[in-house]
Amino acid sequence: MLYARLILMRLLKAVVVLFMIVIFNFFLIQMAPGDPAAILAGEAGATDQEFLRQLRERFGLDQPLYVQLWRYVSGIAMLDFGYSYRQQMPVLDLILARLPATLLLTGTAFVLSLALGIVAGSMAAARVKKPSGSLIMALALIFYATPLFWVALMAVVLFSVYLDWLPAYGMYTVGAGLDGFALILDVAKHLVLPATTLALFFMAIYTRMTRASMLEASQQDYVKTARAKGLSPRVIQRRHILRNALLPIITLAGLQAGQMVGGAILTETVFAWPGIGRLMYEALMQRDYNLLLGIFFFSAALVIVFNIITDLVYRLADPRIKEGS
Amino acid sequence: MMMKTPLATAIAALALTSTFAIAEEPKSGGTINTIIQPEPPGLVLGMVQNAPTRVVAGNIYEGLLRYSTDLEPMPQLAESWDVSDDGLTWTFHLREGVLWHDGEPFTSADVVFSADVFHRELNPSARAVLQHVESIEATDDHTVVFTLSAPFGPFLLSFEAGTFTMVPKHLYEGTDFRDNEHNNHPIGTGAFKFENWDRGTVIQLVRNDDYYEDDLPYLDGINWHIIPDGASRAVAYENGTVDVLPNGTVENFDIPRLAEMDNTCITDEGHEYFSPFAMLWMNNREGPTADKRFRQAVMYAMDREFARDVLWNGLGNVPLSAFGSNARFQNDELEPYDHNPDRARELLDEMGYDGEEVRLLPLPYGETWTRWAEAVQQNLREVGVNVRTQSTDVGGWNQRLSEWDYDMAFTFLYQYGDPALGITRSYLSDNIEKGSPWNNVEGYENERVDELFNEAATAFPDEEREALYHEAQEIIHEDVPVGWLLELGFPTIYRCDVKDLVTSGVGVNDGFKDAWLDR
Amino acid sequence: MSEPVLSIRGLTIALPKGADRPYAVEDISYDVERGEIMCVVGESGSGKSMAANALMGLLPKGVRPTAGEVIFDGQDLLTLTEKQHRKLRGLHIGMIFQEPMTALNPLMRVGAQISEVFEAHGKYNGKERQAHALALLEEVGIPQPDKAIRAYPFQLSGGQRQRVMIAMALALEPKLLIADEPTTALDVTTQAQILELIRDLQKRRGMSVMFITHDFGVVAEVASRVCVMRYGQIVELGPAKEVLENPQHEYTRALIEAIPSNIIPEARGGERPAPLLEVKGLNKIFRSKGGLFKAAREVRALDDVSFTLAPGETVGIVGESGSGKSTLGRCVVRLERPDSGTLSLSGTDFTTLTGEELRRQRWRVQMIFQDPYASLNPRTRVGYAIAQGPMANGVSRDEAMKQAGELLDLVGLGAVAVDRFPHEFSGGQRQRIGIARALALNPELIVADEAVSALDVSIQAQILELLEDLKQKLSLSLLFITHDLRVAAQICDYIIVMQHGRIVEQGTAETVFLSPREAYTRELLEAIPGRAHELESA
Amino acid sequence: MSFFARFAQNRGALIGLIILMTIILMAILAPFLYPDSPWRMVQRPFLSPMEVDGFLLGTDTMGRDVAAGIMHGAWVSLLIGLVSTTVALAIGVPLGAIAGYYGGLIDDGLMRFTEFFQTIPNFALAIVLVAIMQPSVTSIVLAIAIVSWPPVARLVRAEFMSLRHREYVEAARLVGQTNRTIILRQILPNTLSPIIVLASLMVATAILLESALSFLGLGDPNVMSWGYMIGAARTVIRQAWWLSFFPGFAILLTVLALNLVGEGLDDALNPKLSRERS
Repeated sequence: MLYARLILMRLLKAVVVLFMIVIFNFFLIQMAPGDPAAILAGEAGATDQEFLRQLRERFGLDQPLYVQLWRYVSGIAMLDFGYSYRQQMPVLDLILARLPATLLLTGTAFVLSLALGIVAGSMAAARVKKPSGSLIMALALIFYATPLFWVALMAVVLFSVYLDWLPAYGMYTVGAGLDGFALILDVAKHLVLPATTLALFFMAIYTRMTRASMLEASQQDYVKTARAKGLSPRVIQRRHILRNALLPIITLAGLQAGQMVGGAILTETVFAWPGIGRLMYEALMQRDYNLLLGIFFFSAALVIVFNIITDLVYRLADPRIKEGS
Repeated sequence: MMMKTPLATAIAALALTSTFAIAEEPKSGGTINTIIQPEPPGLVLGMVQNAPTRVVAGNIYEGLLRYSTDLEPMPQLAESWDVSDDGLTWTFHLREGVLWHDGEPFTSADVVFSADVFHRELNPSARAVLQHVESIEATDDHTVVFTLSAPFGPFLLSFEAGTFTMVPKHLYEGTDFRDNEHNNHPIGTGAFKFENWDRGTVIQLVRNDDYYEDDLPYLDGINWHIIPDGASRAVAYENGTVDVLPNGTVENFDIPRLAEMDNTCITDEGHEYFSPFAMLWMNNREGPTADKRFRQAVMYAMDREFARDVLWNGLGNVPLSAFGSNARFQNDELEPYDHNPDRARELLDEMGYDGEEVRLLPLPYGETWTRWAEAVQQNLREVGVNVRTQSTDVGGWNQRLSEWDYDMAFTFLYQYGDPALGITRSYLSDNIEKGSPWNNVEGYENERVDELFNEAATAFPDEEREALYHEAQEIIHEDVPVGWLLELGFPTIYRCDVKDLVTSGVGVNDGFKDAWLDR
Repeated sequence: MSEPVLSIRGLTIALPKGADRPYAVEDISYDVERGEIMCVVGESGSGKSMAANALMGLLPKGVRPTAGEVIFDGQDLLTLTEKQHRKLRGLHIGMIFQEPMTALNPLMRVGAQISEVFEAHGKYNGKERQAHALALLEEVGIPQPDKAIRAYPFQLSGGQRQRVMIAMALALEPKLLIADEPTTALDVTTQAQILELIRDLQKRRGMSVMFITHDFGVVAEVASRVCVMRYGQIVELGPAKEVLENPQHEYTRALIEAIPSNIIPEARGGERPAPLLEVKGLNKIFRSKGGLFKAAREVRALDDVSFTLAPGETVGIVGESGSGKSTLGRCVVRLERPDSGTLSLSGTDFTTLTGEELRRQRWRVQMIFQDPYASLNPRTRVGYAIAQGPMANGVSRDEAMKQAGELLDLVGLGAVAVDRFPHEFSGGQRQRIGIARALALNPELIVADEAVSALDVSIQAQILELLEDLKQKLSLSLLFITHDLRVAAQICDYIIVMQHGRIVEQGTAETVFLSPREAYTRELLEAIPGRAHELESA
Repeated sequence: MSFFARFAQNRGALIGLIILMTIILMAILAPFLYPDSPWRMVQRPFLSPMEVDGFLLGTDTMGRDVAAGIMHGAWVSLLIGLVSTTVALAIGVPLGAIAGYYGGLIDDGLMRFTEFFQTIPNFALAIVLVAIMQPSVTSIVLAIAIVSWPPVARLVRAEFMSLRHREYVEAARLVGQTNRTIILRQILPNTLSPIIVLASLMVATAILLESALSFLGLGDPNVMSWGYMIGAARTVIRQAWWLSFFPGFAILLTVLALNLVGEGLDDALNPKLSRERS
């Protein structure tokens, strides 16, 4: 019951935040030079005033700004995100078609980075001041300091071009007509490079965080208690140190998960992954206002959902919060 | 640094061999994988005319005519045509037995609807031609007569599929064209039918089994892969995923490497109809660029051959003046603007250039153009021009040019075979109008030039036109309203076992209908 | 005499380089006999816990024994490997710590934490472990043990947590229990209960206890024998009674004397003059914000509190944690705003002042804080820290700095201290600086909030002496808040006992101590550790 | 122990400091060692490193000297990193200080505002801002600052919240100091250590962000930055590895060095506070 109420309240708050985001982005995008009509006209290779006037009227760009805003906001209230004139499709359809790909990519990268980061971080914490521990941290630091796109490029060159182990781009083999398990395997193969690339940076963050948090936790009194009980170091490490050290990592992971959507822009571009990160960049470049606003809306919604999940997980992990004391 | 790159030489050699190649017996079957970049906004030609749409939809839709690489008209939906002696009445005889992809017959009613209703409403480039047309009539099911108000020299060059697409009247008449449900599933008469568009991933076309030409097309289908990153596109060709790289799909710097791969052929044919011409808009209205001497200095300062050799792999041609080498009626007796920094400095001194900042707007179409802007920026700085490059995206570029808020800006324009279609639009003072980046953006006004160009457009026959155009070119050459950078050579890279890929002056836009795989 | 359970011989433990002395303990030897409670007493930094940590194998990193032996069960514990040590811990030696709040894993249920002990030593199966845990909780006297076993630590009070700790330490019936300051963090009544429990269990099980403490009162309560330590060395060792009654070493004597005596101060003065501070019907309720997922909670911190304080008088507010005594102090200095009631200072209503007006009146009431480490800005020179007050009230910088020097002199640090930073001073010295700061504005009233609680007993005595001295010199009016009845007894003229935000009893120090009217006051007084002993010796 | 001695105890931090000093030195010396514009086309394109004397790191797609670009780029990258961090601090510190010191409704309001910025993915917002303002050093700096101030505000707020009830702050209030004085003189100086540590990491992040923006073609076309060099070399990565390798390596080294220095500062300034960083 507590959860139901919590989720309900959080969703209400989310609606307010999303509303603010819609309005903020609406005005932000209005400030961009060049409107969609001009771009479409430009792309057409030939244009005249009549053509522009037609387009503007059609997109409602001839209306005063407040009318445009009102139309947009009232549309969203009914889950109508408008129409992408550039792509000639309703925005909602476009986004929903791309969203699963992004969720798959970021979700995989998230799980991967979190799992590997925690494992590597715990290993480094257990080997503090030993060469192997320093090596893990040095690697984490290097992953952290390396530009994401650079790793992506290098990975393509190495694994796709020279080694030819993995496909370099796309989400599935076009025209192969695979289904069932074969398709899953195919998608999985395509997923390896982008997900790993995206995961590396975040893995570095989690590794460092886990180590710091575990070192911190290992200083706590209850660890001394556990040792005084005669528990083995492994049990102490896992049951007492790690469990407590995970709490701040949950919070951090919730924040970072949202940032992954941003990181996905680069990854999706390099690996031709058909997700909303790439769609966003294209929409921005083409001044596809409705689409861009829609993507902002969805990515903000994703961040909020991630945050709510984080909160719930935190609540599950930390009994103190549940009781509200 | 005068060097013809090895690549350019190789292409020349290839062109030679292909001319003498023994005609082989085409084989049927197989699907071609290629790339489309960027992803087109839509596939209904006539509604959208940008390059990627033309490339894909050119295989779905057809026009009345095609054009050879020499820009001679070839039959397509029109089997033959004739013109009255006064050049005013044009009669097209349509092919019989042509079916739309949904099984309805194609008739003269479709032509009248397309030209008179559909394109008049939606298509600015068709509108430019249609203003010379007084009436369009279907005299029977397979004959259409266009009556012009005055002779229009380039009229016969206007019927290419991209500009003058035939759309099905029975699906569009009486509807809101832009909201028509068939826009997502285009119906044409072409050799390939629309199958599937998985946005962000692939566009698939399949063979039109009911195509009117026997045995054609040879291919079972075409997959256009959508890969947003240039490096990934190159990889796609290298690892065999795709067989054809249309121009612009890989960065120029990748081309020499790809061209050296086994079983790889390369051609720069297939763009004769468009003859893309890169130019540097210079704002004739204000600032240093308003001074003729400054503009001449820019011409002398730029090392255009370096740009061609380094950035464009030696492909293309440094133009003499406003008319490209493919253009009709070129005046080739003009004095060329060579790379001559000293002369540029002299001219700047002469006009008393005081180091006022000049903004340079690159064309946001990829790396090559960015590098080119950097090269021009450096060329100009070295003769003492204070250049500041403004980075922008397509939206910003469009707006700046449409609002005339620029000093110098890169662009490229299609020439469409005839000066009256593609060239004079940039110099006629009638064409000075805010809101478009494709008209007389530089703001050049010269009454004599206007007169000569207008007369030349409607003069008949060609000898008369030539004299008028030559005189106009002399004036423009001296005034340098814009910088003439390069006639671009766009290479198409493909596996050598893809045969007969480029068979017309619009290249891969309609080429797949004849193409076949020798596998 | 049977063989001792534990025998420490010539133990020396080295500190890492850069520490303030080379050895944590140097050449110490003592035994813990079968069935006795051996108290190791010392102030902070005496090294009293070192031996215990060494024999448990729980020494901090970089600290290691360099000489001596620790014999337990016939083997030298210092030579054991980590693995062998592990077998010993929990099974043969149990240990409890000072901070019951942090010594339990916050994320594990109490039952599971107890069961872990069995698990660690491979005893019983899952079900049996739970049953045993339950039995243990019953034995240590936790109310509703069947519920407590499923509780998380945060759901228990401090005393209950310490009981859980004890249950854990005793789970496998070790021969030796090490209790490292187990009651220091507890309220006095809770402390008495825990001490009682330890004594009780020790007797019932016949085990030996090594009890580490800083408090001679506690020693008097529980010890069979005492080992007094200073600077890593043993200064005195002997039966508790002997040491307490007849301390041989000067240091031991000083320590015992430094415990604020429980002997009641003679009644001072007669009639109380017109009040300087008058508090009437003060109420304060703290509301935790009812968030999205928790109900709002209310804590009644002050419930209709009224009292007066006369000029030159020292009024003590005494109570356990949660009694509202600190809130009262904070209301008086107006760091908190009372919800209702009035608070007037020589006639001025202090309750409703806000903003700039309040800021300008603030000089009239100053405060001495509890924590000598937190009450001085680490980045501000001491002189400037004192001068800030006068400067904020319009005194020129030069004048204020000169005054600061004089004040430092007055509190016994010397005027040269003005240019030094707080970290260059010890805890007691910092508390002197805090006093100088409070005096700088020449306030009408000083509130001392647990001003000596964080200090070692010997330092405590010095500060109390200083306050007493200043009181005389400057005829200070003092509101003295403390949890320690012994301290209150020493300095206060008038005492107010608080519980749950209410005043339980108030009266002159003499009456409150000698003839308390309320049961709670009596309970408090009886819980004072060592009281029995002191009364005896008195 | 002196500050530097504590810092130098961390060997990584010392190495980081040396690298960082080298890079700063490069930035300072660039105009003297390579007086020509790094944009100047001086040799044949695509010279590999050391193929021709005087071109240690080779030439790029248009025959520009890569070494000159790296040297001049150091200045740009550091400048963008430092200025954007300064701007982010100028936004985040006051907001966090006010929210943390006053609490209550002010805090609620400011934190909602901060959360709002954190709800939009950083990089996405940065791209949109740069695209809207049109790429230039100013717009890039502003965009980076706008997306990176929220963590500063949160950190400062957390510090203020923990410090505002410290006894010395209450003492300052009791002696009648004004809120302004308390914020500026009592609390702020004590929050500086974690802020400095965070700032050193932010400079690193800003350099990474700038390079990512440049990679997408959103860099300032008038200055030679490392991000620009990688972005420009990306299309030729296959035939000229050194073009993206050297600037990429320079970024890696700088970011690495800044992180190491940050860790060293953390150790030296607040041995106990590191946990409060998130």
